[in-house]
Amino acid sequence: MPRHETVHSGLDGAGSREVSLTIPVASDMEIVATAQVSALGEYIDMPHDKIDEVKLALVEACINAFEHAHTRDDRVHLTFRVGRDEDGPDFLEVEVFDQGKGFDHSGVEVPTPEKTFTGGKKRGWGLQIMRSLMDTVVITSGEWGTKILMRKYK
Amino acid sequence: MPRHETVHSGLDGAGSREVSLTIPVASDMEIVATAQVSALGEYIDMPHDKIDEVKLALVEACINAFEHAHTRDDRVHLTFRVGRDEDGPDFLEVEVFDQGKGFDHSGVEVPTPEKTFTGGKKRGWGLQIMRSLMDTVVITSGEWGTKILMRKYK
Amino acid sequence: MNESCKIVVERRGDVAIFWTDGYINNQGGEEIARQAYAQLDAGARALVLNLEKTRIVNSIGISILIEVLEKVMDRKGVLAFCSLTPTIDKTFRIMGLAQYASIYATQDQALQAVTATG
Amino acid sequence: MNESCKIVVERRGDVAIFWTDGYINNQGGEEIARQAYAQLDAGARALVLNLEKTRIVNSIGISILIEVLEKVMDRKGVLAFCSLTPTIDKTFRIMGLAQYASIYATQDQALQAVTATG
Ligand SMILES: Nc1ncnc2c1ncn2[C@@H]1O[C@H](COP(=O)(O)OP(=O)(O)O)[C@@H](O)[C@H]1O
Ligand SMILES: Nc1ncnc2c1ncn2[C@@H]1O[C@H](COP(=O)(O)OP(=O)(O)O)[C@@H](O)[C@H]1O
Repeated sequence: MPRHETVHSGLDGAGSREVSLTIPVASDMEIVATAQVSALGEYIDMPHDKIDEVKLALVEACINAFEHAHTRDDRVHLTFRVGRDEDGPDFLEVEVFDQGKGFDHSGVEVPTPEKTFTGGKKRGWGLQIMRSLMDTVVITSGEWGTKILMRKYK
Repeated sequence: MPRHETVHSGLDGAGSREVSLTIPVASDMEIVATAQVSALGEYIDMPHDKIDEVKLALVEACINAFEHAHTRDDRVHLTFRVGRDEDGPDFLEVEVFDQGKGFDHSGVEVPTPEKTFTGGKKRGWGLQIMRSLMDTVVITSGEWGTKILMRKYK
Repeated sequence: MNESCKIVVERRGDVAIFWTDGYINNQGGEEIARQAYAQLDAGARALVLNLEKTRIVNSIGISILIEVLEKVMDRKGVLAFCSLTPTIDKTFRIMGLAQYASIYATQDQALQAVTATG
Repeated sequence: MNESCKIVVERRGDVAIFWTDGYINNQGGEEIARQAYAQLDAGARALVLNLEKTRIVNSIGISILIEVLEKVMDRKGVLAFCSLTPTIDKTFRIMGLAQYASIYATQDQALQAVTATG
């Protein structure tokens, strides 16, 4: 018997790199959640600027859930996954799930700098920022709530 | 209607400062989990040296669950709470729950430096380190698994 | 709760330099706005926001900074940013803040530019 | 996976200085042990472990460092640690490592001490 048992290798199976985090609907909890992005981003050696981009996308998704969703459980459920496409680079995936009222994202007006400056409508940039900073963003929403699935390659 | 809706205040209700994190039984996931200790420790302005102590206690509890518990779900379930005793200082509480085989902690031999050096038994320090670094440690264990509840005041 | 943004302001002639430290969300943005308007009321003509110690500005924070920018422009003042992280710079460009405000790599460059437009 | 500990070793006369960077767990501990034994085999008499860039050493890592210490003492060598965080220092004291190895605040102090015992 070896004297120092090693911990599991961590390279086994698909589910083995999935971390889930539940945060309360409360101010600054979106920042507490970004710590997980740093930790997993560093785990796959993602460059720091890209980690920052994932963090901001996560912050935007969380504050949307805090502000708009009116969640039934007063919580936001996050799942972080690290993985790799076949022969591709590693990625970090973030899923933001709220059990709120849902919304029709196809009906959301796309913001522009012009409307923002001359039109007086300053808000409405969250989804756009997520799409700009992440490689893929998939939104599903219904009466059950909203799920934002975002992926960024390292 | 104010133009800038504020996110919820975060000071409401007891459950509002509880964050739960589930990690896979996989190497280095204990380090990924410590990111939550930093984030919540900074949230309550806990001094960095104390945050480091909570991190190590968490690492020890996680690697025990990885190494000894043989969990049924291949996961370790962590809950972090920040709170305050009446008129007391803020605390950070960490709960480490595994659905493993359990153990009788009253039967665990208490290590000493002498046994470690002359006796050849180098391991067996995890629980002792948790008790030394945290203000309170409560262990409950049974056939359902093990729960380590640890608290540190800031 | 040290997540919230700390702001230090220094007045140099008719220029006010703001150093932020930490997350700029709605509260942080509103605090910057409050102090910016106080500086304008006290005669400042140019504002330089040094975000060196800020790593995240959320979209609500930026929307408030855009309001500050508009108010500064209304008063024929100048607003400049400096020391942005690449992600903050990118977000300012996405939202168009970069089209209306000037962004400089360093505080020295920002100060030189706002002084030249005096 | 950059959680794992990086180790840089430099030989100065019969002293080998080890700089660790990152988490010392079983793998990190075993890598230190491997390189420590290689240095002893290559004639090093004293080992200085500078942990300045390590913030966490788990109990398995420490148990391996204790084995290294015993092996060094068997060979009449010297093992010294320096630049520990308060938490690592505390843990080394709890486990008794501090009773058998010397711990110094700085690398200079450690080098001076192991050279004096030459
Ligand atoms: N999780 C959510 N639940 C319900 N509605 C949402 C959610 N996320 C976004 N929305 C809706 O989509 C709109 C656009 O969101 P966003 O682009 O982030 O801008 P903003 O939050 O500034 O309005 C919101 O105003 C809201 O109506
Ligand atoms: N989560 C757990 N599940 C089952 N057994 C455990 C658990 N944690 C600790 N133990 C038991 O308690 C013993 C002492 O643990 P510890 O003090 O951490 O030292 P070590 O892990 O080095 O043996 C372990 O050897 C193991 O038998």
